[in-house]
This record gives sequence, C-alpha cells and structure tokens, in this order.
Amino acid sequence: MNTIHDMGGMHGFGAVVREANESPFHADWERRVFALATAIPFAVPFNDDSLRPAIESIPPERYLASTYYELWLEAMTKILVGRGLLSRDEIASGKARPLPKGVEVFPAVKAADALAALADGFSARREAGKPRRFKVGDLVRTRNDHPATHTRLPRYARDKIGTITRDHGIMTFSDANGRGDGEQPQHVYAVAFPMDELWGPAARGGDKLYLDLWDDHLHPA
Amino acid sequence: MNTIHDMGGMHGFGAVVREANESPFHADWERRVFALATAIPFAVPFNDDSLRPAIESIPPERYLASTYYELWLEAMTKILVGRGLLSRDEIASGKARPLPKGVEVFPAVKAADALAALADGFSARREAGKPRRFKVGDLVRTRNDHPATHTRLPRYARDKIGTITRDHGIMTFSDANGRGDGEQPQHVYAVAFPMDELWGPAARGGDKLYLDLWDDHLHPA
Amino acid sequence: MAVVLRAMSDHHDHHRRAGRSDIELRVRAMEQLLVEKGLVDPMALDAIVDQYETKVGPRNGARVVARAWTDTAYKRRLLDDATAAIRELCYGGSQGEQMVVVENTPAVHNVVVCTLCSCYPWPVLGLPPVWYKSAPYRSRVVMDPRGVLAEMGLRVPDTTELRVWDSNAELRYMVLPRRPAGTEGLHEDALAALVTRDGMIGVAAV
Amino acid sequence: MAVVLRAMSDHHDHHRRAGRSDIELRVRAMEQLLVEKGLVDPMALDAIVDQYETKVGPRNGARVVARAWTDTAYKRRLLDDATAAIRELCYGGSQGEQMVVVENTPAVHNVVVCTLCSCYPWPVLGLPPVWYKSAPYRSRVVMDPRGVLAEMGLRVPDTTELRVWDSNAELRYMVLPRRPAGTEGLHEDALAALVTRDGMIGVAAV
Repeated sequence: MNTIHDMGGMHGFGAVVREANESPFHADWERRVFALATAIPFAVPFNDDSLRPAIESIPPERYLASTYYELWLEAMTKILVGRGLLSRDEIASGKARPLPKGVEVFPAVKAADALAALADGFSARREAGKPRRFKVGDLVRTRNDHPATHTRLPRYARDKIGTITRDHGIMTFSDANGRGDGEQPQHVYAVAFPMDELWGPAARGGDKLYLDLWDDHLHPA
Repeated sequence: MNTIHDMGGMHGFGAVVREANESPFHADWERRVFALATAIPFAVPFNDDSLRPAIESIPPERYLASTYYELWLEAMTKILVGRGLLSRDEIASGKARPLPKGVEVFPAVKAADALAALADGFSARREAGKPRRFKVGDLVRTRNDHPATHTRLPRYARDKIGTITRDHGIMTFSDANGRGDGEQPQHVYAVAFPMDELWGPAARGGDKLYLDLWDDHLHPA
Repeated sequence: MAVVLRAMSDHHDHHRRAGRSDIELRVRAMEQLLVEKGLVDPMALDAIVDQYETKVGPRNGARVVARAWTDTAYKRRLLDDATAAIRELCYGGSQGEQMVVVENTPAVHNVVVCTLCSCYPWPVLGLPPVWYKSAPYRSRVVMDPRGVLAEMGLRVPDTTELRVWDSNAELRYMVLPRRPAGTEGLHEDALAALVTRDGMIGVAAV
Repeated sequence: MAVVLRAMSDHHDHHRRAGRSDIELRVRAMEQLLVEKGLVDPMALDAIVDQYETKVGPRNGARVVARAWTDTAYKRRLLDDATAAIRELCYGGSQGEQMVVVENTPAVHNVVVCTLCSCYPWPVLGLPPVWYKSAPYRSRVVMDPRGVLAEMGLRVPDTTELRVWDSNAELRYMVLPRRPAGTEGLHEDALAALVTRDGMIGVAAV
C-alpha cells in the first residue's frame, strides 16, 4: 500500500526531536492500549500481518495527526469491529452485548501465560517453504509493484539493484499473509543497496542501505 | 522536494467526490485570496516558481488538513514576510507599518491593467536557451534526483524510460528558478511512458502516461 | 463547501467549521494591510474576481470544441497549435500561455491531471473544481486511470488506449471530446451547449 | 507528551490537548467492554504494562554490549547468531525472535530505522522512543543519514562507510557500539552503565 506510512525518502517533516530521559509511556491510556494490543491476539488471533495493514489503511491526514498509540487503538478497534466482536454501538454506549455465535475466540489470556508467551515470542520462521532462488553475492533487482495491499518492500527501494548479503532462512511472507493469501513461507535475504542506486548521483555510493526482502520481492538482476 | 504535494501514485485518499454545479469559489475569503495572489505579483514580483515552493514547504500534516486557498494564503503570507514586506506583528495587530526602504516594489496594479495583463498571460517561453539534446522519437531515461528544492519531475517518474513525443520549444526551467538559480531556459519535451514502465507488470503497458519534462530532467536511455 | 467537507473525516469537519469565520476575518485584515501598504488596489481585486467568476469559464472551452467539431480546418489548426487556434476565438492569457489540445477518438481516450499542484487551462476552462485539486484525484488517476474513470462513471473500452497527461510544466491541456452521435444537424451554438467541463478534462464523455 | 507536542504545529497542538482527557475515557471504556466480553483480563494487562515499563528495556541491551566488549568468543557468537547469543543472557521473545547485531568499527557505522512502521528489538531495547517512530526520523534517515546523524550530534567521518538498516521484515537489529577509549580497566557492569539506548540504535556514539 503506497500510503503515508511508506515515508522513507520524503522531505518536509522537520527535525528529529528527542525527549530527554523518555519513558516508554506518556499517559495511562497509552499503557492500556499497548497492553490491549498485546493481550487481545491471545483471544482473537491476529498478528502484525493484520495489525499493520489496519494501521496503514488509516487515511493519510489522520495518520499524520495521530500519535502512535492512537493509531494502534484505531487499528485494533477496526479489527475487532471487522470480526464482529465489537460494534460502534457498544463503543458509543459503553454497554457490552454477548459475543456473536460462530466467531472463534479463545479465553482471555492470564498474566503468567501472557508473560511466558511474550518471553518465547511469535516466530515467523518456518521449517519449509519455497525453494531459494538466490544466494549471497547475487545481484538482484527489486520488483516494481504497487499493490493496494500490505507490502514490506518500500516505494523508495522498488525497481532498484542490490546485492544479497545474507540469507536469513525461511519465514512467513507478510505481503501474502497481510492480504489474506496465507503464509507462503520463503527465504528472506538481507539486500544491500548503494545509496546512489536509490537516491541518484547526489548520494554517496560508498554508503549502503540494507533491507530484508523476501524471495518474491526480487528478480535476478 | 519529495513532500506530500508529490502524491501521484499514493493510495489511501479515498474516492474522488464531485460537487454538482460547482462554482469557482465557496466562500468570500476564497475570492479575496485568489485575487490577492493574482494582484500582489504586479507590485511584488514573484511567479509560480516561487509560489509553488512556498506551498510545497508547508508541512505534510498541515498541507493535507488545509483547503486549496488556505495553502495559497499561507504561501503568499510566507513570501511577503520573507521579503520583509509584511510582519507577523502587523498580521496580529492589523496595524500597517510603512514599507521598508530598499525593497523594490511597484505600485498596486489597477483593474484595467490587471485584466489586460491576465489576458496576455505570463509566458515562460524564451527565444534562446541551452541547445536541445533530444528529438522526437528518442528514448530517454529520467534522472534519479531527490532535491530538497522545487522540482517538476515527480517521484513516480524518476529513473524511468520514456519516448520523446513532442518538442515544446524553449522555456524557463522551474527547478532552477524555484531554487533561485535563474531561468536557465531550455527545451521542454512531452515524454510518453508506458504504464507498466511506471507501475510494473500489473499495469497495462498499452496505456501511456505523458509528462512534460525539461532537457535537464533527462538522460539518453 | 459541500464537496470539501464530504471528503474529510468527521474529526476534521468539526475542526474546520469552527475555523471558517476566523479565516474570513484574517483574509479581510490581510487585504486591508496590503491596501494600506499600497501593494494592492481593492478595485483591481474586485475586477479579478469578477473576471474569473463570471467571464472566464468552461463555456469558452465549449465554444472551441464546437468550432472544432464543425470546422475541419479549425480542428486541424487546434491540434497543431492550440494556443493560436484558441486565440482566434479571443481566449488566452494567464494559465493558458502554451496550450495543447488532445483529441479523443475510438482508439484513444485522454485525461488530464496535475499531480504536483493544480495546473489547469484557465482561459478555456476557468478555475479548476475542488475535486481536480484534491488528493484522491491527483494521487490515483496516474496509477489507476481506468479505475478512477469507472468510479466517475466513464468506462473506457479495453480496445481504447488511455493517455494520462500529468501537466506539471508550463503547458496546459484540454481534451477535445468525441462529438456525440445524432448531432449531425446541430449548429455550433447548440453543440457548444452539449459540451461539459468534465468532458474537456477527460473524466466524462460528452 | 513533550516530544510529540513539540514536533507538531500550534494548530494541531491545540486540537490534541483538547482531546486528551477524552481518549483516557475512551480507552477505559474500550477495556471495560473487552473485559465484559471475556477477551482480556485486567490483571494480564497490568502484568504486560509492568513487564515493558520496568523489566524489559535498554539495560538488557547494555549488558549484551558489555559482555561482547569483554568476551571475544561471546562477541563472535553475537555477530554470528545474535538470537542465540542474546538468549545466553536470558533475553528474547516478542519482537526479538530473529535478532541481528551489527558492529560499529572505525571503518563502518551502522544505524537502524523502520521506515514503514516502528520495528524495534524489544527484548534488548524495550519499547521504542517517540522520535524513532516519528515521521522526521523514518522519512529522512534512509535518504540523508549523515545529515540526520549530524543534527543529532554524531558526525560520521567521510572515511567511514555508513550502513542504514531499514528493518521492515521479521529481523530486528541492534548496533554493537565501539567501546570507548580509556575503559580498558572497567568491569562488565561498569561498562554496561556506559552504554546508551541511542548508541545501540546507532544515532550516538558511546
């Protein structure tokens, strides 16, 4: 999706402003949104391949006007409403109705189970997948695709030539999973691009940008 | 400048909504902003090569939250303030101070002179300029430049191959003029790009996108 | 305001409505300051508004189109040097100094946009409508022209080549629409009455 | 809130401040609804907050760095298989399932970003700061890394190769900073105290 979240290479956003001794949260509601987004997927299975498209489909004007956890809140709400587990009526009235029949949900996760699961993680690694097409040292050209669905290949790096520098092994393919086409596990590679390949002759060719890309993002160069 | 004004090829802005029997202005202040932007340059010389960079440097969040004539108002104010002809104090207080000495301004344009000048137009065409490097039928590759200043080569059409279909003759070069480097007159060409060159294999290669580009935007392909 | 507000989220609707009377005051104050400084003359401002609100508009373009439909030699001149041919009908000037007219045929459909800004041929079409300047149109029509046109009610046949003109330089584009069937007997004025602004941008048939 | 608000225009500052108490209420109501529906347990929410507010943070990454500075074999394992080497210190899990550590040297400086989102190695660095998730950092550091780093106070010598890691996939990156001069006598704990979060993102030296 070529929307505003894909902002690498844009001008106009001003200086990076750091806060001294910043804490993880800036308000209590941020704590709760973070925790909700972490706990809900135990009961209502979804992962980043769903949360990220939900964030990315927030219109650009509102995306830019929102703080980070406001985006999470909106995306989470959209997912729950989309699955019929929450309605705008309930949100407006504050009155919960029973869950609809036929939507599979699991019990609310308990504290100990949540912490144990977070400590294990939710690995995208898979044992098997598409055969690898590339090896370290290969020159590749990234695809020139502009899907209206989720993709991990940013606009600035499309149709560009880079070098495979590492094979990270087989992982689920977020582009496919994010559009509901299943995990399609395949190799993920670190690809190095000289800066002048991406940004033209004004950039320093000796500097590099590294992106992790899936096999399906690449053509032989 | 790769900022939000360069929105060709972005997703997420929703449907095109037309208003039935739309009139040119939707409020009286829009009439006045339009007229001011048209009249002021007779007294304080500037053209679109200044107005457009001033609009483009409005931060993305505000750009998207503004209506069209709000952008004009902000850009016009910025130009006048930048030339010392108006101050934020005056705007706040509504009290005009005398114009500073040493800034060249012309008298306010009269109605008849304004209408006559508008009917003539403000041509960017020049008699002479850089020698032409391309002719109709030539394949060209657009430059992969990402200047932080004004450019008429949109992001989506950089580093792409097209065909010269028409030579429009010599005109002032907005990229140079917009960054204060003078008119640098040169040939402007219509360049045709197959849609799949721009947007990849999902696009229809039989359809074309035409862009008018200056000689300096192009390399031989 | 309808079209602008409809395109916005509720969130921002609210924000904007609150700001409307404020901006009237601000612009009035700005004009007053510039008048006092001798940089603008209010009568010139009135004349400029009147010119583009009542005199320069798509009726001009419609007359050019009707002439081209009824006069083959004129049409040839229009497609060859649009600026000069449009001048023959006494239209021209600001934002139309270098005009190009592109012809729709059964084989080719043309549509015009300005992705970076809002470039538009004022002398023949007047000031652009809000949707033409809006993010949805500017962002989408260059990447998915057939989809956008279909949404706007115009299905372009697969056998027709689509040409999108992104007019970011100093050239301004007008589309010469196809003359509707069944209009053989009509005179120029009657034909001009059929021609719409959207037809001359290329987002509608005539 | 300071950093967010400072990065915004006055216009939106105003808008946001007005909305703050509203969002506290909305989120509380949302949590209550989800509790009543049996989808979340408030005690689990408390535990998750506590975990990332008080236990998981850049002190973890600092211990990894200090170990690598003092134990050559560990450093080799860390650069070879960061996930496993970090597990040796009992860190790992969500948003750190596949870790990569990249080493700063006189010849190479590394800096990490996620342009599309906010990917960040939680087990070693905790939750990302606002600036890391902000438009200015995400938009600029991939195109003008030396300019952004200079603004942030880090001048990278011309003779050093700069590597920007845009971590959009399932890998999470941490920078192994250069050990400061004059720390030869220090023990692991004292070294860990010198290591900053910004140093492990690559936007500062240690």
